[in-house]
Amino acid sequence: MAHTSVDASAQIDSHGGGHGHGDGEFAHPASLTMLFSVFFTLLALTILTVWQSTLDIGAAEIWVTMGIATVKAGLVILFFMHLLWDKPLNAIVFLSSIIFVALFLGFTLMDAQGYHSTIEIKDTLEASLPPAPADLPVVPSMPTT
Amino acid sequence: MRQLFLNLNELVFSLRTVEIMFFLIADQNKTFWFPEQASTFAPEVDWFFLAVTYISLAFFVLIVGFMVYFMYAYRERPGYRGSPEALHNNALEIGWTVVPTIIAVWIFYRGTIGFLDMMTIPADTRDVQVVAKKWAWSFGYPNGVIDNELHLVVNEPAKMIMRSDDVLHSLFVPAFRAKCDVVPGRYATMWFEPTKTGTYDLFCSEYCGDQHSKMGAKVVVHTKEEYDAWFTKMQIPPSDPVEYGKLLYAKTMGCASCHSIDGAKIVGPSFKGTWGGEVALAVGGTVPFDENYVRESVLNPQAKARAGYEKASLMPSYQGRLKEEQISALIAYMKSLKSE
Amino acid sequence: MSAVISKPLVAPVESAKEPGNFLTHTSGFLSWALTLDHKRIGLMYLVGVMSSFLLGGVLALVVRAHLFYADGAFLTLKQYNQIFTLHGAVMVFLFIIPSVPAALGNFLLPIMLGAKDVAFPRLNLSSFYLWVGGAIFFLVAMLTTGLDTGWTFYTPYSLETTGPVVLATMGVFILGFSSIFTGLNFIVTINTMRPPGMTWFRMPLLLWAIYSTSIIQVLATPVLGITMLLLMAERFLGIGIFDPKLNGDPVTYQHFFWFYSHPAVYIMILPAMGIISELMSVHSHKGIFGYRMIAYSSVAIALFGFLVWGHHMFTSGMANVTTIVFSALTFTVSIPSAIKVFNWLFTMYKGTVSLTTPMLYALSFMFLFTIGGLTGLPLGALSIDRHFHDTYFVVAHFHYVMMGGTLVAFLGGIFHWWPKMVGKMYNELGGQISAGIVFVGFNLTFLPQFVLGTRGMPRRYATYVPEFEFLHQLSTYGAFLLGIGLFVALGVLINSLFRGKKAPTNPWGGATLEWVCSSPPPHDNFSKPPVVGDPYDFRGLEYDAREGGYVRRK
Amino acid sequence: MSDITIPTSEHADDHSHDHPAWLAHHFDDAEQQFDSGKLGMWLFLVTEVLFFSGMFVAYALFRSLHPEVFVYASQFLNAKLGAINTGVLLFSSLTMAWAVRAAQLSQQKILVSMLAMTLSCAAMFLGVKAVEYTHKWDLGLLPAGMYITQGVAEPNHGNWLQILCIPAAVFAVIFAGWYLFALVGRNRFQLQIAGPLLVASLCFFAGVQLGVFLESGESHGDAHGSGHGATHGDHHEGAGDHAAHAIIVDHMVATSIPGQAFPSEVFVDPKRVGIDEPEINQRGRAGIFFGIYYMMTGIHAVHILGGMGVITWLIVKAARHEFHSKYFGPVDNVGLYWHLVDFIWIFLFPLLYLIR
Repeated sequence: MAHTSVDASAQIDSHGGGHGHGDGEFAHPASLTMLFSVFFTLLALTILTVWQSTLDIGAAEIWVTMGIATVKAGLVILFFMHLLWDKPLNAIVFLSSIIFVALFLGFTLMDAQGYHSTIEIKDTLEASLPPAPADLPVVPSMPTT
Repeated sequence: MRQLFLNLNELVFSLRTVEIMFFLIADQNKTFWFPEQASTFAPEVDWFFLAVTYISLAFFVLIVGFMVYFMYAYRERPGYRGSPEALHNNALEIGWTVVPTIIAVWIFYRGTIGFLDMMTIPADTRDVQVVAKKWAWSFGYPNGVIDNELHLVVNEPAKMIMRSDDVLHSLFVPAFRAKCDVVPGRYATMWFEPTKTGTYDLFCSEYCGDQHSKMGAKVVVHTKEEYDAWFTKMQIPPSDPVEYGKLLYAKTMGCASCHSIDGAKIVGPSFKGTWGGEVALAVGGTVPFDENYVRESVLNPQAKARAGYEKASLMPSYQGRLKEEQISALIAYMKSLKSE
Repeated sequence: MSAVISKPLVAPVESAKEPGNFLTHTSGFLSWALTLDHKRIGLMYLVGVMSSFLLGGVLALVVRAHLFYADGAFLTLKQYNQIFTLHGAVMVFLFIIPSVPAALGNFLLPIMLGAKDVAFPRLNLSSFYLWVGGAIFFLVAMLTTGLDTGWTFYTPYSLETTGPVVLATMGVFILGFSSIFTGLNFIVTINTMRPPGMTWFRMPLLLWAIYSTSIIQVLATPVLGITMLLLMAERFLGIGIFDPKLNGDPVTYQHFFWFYSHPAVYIMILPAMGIISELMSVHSHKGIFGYRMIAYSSVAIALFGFLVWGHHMFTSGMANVTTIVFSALTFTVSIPSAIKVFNWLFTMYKGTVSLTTPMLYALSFMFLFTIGGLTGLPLGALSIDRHFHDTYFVVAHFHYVMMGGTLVAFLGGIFHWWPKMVGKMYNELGGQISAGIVFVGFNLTFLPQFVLGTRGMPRRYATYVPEFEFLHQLSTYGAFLLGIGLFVALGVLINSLFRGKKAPTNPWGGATLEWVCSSPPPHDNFSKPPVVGDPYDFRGLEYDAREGGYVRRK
Repeated sequence: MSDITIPTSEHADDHSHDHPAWLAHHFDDAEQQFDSGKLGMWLFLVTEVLFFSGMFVAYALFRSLHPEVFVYASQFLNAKLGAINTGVLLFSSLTMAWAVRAAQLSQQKILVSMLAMTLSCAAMFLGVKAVEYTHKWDLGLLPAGMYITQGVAEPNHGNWLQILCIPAAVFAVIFAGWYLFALVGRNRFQLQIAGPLLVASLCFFAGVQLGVFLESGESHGDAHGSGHGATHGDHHEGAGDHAAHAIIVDHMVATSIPGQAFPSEVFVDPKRVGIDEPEINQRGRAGIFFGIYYMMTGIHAVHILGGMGVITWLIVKAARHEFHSKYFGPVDNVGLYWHLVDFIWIFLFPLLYLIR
């Protein structure tokens, strides 16, 4: 394997982007032990979450399940995608996507909670036709003669 | 703080008289900017808009004034050299960040107060059930009275309970400064209190297809007595079937928004001169245009779509919405069109 | 296609002793069609977006001519709906979004940065072909069967109309990818391709603006992609998310759509603001006032722009709380814009203002954008918006921002960099006249529309009540005047290709790196690494009558 | 700068004579090229996350508006198949990460075999998915517009699975022929490509077998009945397992759907809904769940297919020994993409299959 020595370290350092290494070595092979331990942790977490779904833990379920999923996703991102050793910029870039998804989700859910009542007929009846629904006109119906 | 706002309000109010002096147009009821003020919302919206406009105008004059002055004072000319050092001035920069911020906060605050008034429906309102469909409005009143005009009583708050039969529509009455989208699948509610009798325009302001521009209606604001008279009249259908059919056609059921009586093709086929003849079907062949055909087409419009009107699905089924005697009245009305 | 790209080739080369420039570097159809040179791609984009603009503009004139009479002049209701849809869609997706970033940005970004090319030249070329493909898809779909949904594709109308919604949304989907790849390319280029000495705060403000724009393109456009895909699936399969007949919710569609399309407004205006920063500074021969404030406000606008999409939905039945929150956030985005305007204004202060064509466009921008921005205030105020929503007030407002802002800045930018792009000077007087006509025509077109709006004229109406006729007629006269102004501008530019004097290296006295390259620039921009200095340091730049342009003296 | 770049790229030609320089002319050095590529990839992943976000938002919105629908409909999903597929994808992520390591260390053989394993896992994932999809099509568990009311209307049985297997079979035959051809011709380069492709296309069938086995094995004793019950017209049996679920159904019957309070076709179009059964088990209710389910998993599957395409491209390049410790960017970037596909699935799996 012919390794080309790139005699441009001065150039590299002066790139504003924040290059860390001037020697041209930028490969960081991950150790197999690390890869396998992450993989088995992920498998264990998968089994855990499937087992946990058979339990009836009520409203907490969504949080527990999503918590496990987040841990798994974090492992993939940090180790398999070696973000842990990557440039901080890349981490910021990826994190920003999560923030914007949260924003999107947050606003739409906030709105959905608020307009729930305009969709559910029960609530609408209570809210907009208060006194006695029986007296009220049903629309559209025909003139009674 | 509150006091400051009030003072500002007064200031802007006095500006408003200046505005009227400047922009008075022939019609006494309308200002340069706005149509008549016919609801309780209107003074608030108009006043607030003019306030914002004059603040904006002040900024605008300032900016453009400086711009023109700089253009002149620092123009390139022989013997003149600018001094390129003036690149920064913290006080100035902070100033033009803070002042607009304060004004923006105030506009937000006032706008939200006004909005909450518009969204807070008073306890005892006169309810109108509004149905929007392509491309007509129908307004339902107590005792099953339906009309294609919105009838209201002056100085009584009215609540619209609105739904759409097909796509998005939006009920907009400029004179009331009120607007609300009608979303299919939901019940939308809005309210307003008319303050002036008269007839006003009602528009659909959410694009809804071909005849969007034609989807208007009239708002009639009555005195209490007039309203009662109108309401009593509406409860008794005409005894003459032709008259009743005409009422159903033109007003109650809104057939007129799709079917003309002068031969013009609006959305559906015209009623003119078809009675008793044969009509060609989309699938081929013809059927006689008689009682049975009309009845079937009203209840199940897709059953025998006419040639050239393959999209009969545009017409909703009137199954359950028209009674037998009403269908008969409509048929009688169609028959009468032939003899004319 | 050959007609399109052969235009820059007709520029004759003055003398053989000149070192080859990017236009003459290679020749032949394929040397353009398969070029990886960002400058050629930029020029091809320029021709493409200008053709789209011509189409969109003609449609606008058709709309205005029809609205001359209250009952409509010559179109049926359906035709009118199709034409305003086509006008909006062409202008938004084919013209404004790619105008500044893809056309001028492609040409200028690497040169202003001091790089040889963008980071991914092949991706850049594919962006261009995605744009062409998307445009063809879109236009064929709309011209053959007539789309009539409005450019917003609001459900459920877009689910039940017979128009070619699926084809058109497919076109938008493809155009979206073109936009994403351009943005991605620019971010990477700015992050990794800066030459020695080019620090973040030595970047010209146009690059800050394009960088902010690119952030929006990367973050927001994918949501448009999925929205269009879901809309297609809704039509094909009935997945039930947006279709009220299947218990779906049309307002959800609006959230999805505006999550992209509001930030897209900033995709349209931010690069224009960048151009104005350059123009105001260069033609005042004075450094930009408050460089960092402008740079930061670009990024702030890009980020705040994501928080305000709800103001397109104030009357569509959102929950009250959401509505109020969105209103508050809407006002936050007005502040950075205000800061920019003041900074541009004070850039002229104690400068040496030359009223050249680009400067006249920049000053028009200041005037028009200020109106556009200020009329946004009543629209953001909830109580007023109940009355103004979906009226001509909104139409006038966004035309002041999009057209008075972006288009005028884009024209100013074209006049500013035209000598650099094609190596020819244009007739200055002609350019100034065009700026004047555009300015007058524009105001005559859209000022009456504010009044129409406050008086309650709903938008997207093919016919209207007679009392609005007078104002509509004023607006129509203005539109035709505006059209004349734009044709004058086009004529001046085309004329320069044939009769223009050879452009000097630095005709305006700019201090950014593109003015160091010859006009037009050589194939690989810089034969030796450029010396990067302060992009707004005009000291020592003096006019040299022999050169016909500015030269830097020590 | 150009005087630095040009000699560098000429040097770079040392190990790939028949190929253009791996360092593009406008970059100064290998690291700048690598960093640019990587930042570009991360930005692309950002666009992917936001692309999927639309569907996650749709899921969250409809879950918050109609929680009962999601409770009802998710029981038709087989958690076992989902879990197996999760495992398969996780394993493929491991092999992909290993492939990146191999490229960085210039281990050509390991690189090709790891890429081959990743490709095979992807095919197996699709095999299981094919079983899952076709089973639902059989039952009429389709998006809202085509949803067939469970236990009432007769679903459309079809040989969907066989149809889906046809393309895979065609690929398998082609690759087998190619492999034999290369074997006879002793073309090591072609063998290195045809072999993995053949194995991968066969792995699709392994996935199908696995899926069929699990789908049939679950019918006895699995509380989350996958809808077998429903075909035989007694889906309430499955529902009865969960008291909460039954209550919700009753609640829905009692409150009815909006369209019925005001007799009109506004909310539910009779001609599209078919039988106007005031329950969750209908187009406008459960149908929405399946609409979201097919969009989420379908677009995810399209990403898997795209990933398989680029991994195949990597195998070809790896077989040519193009990657080494100075130039492994493509492997790394495809790896990032592949992990992102896994990342998305890690959230899809519990959201669709587990949470009730």
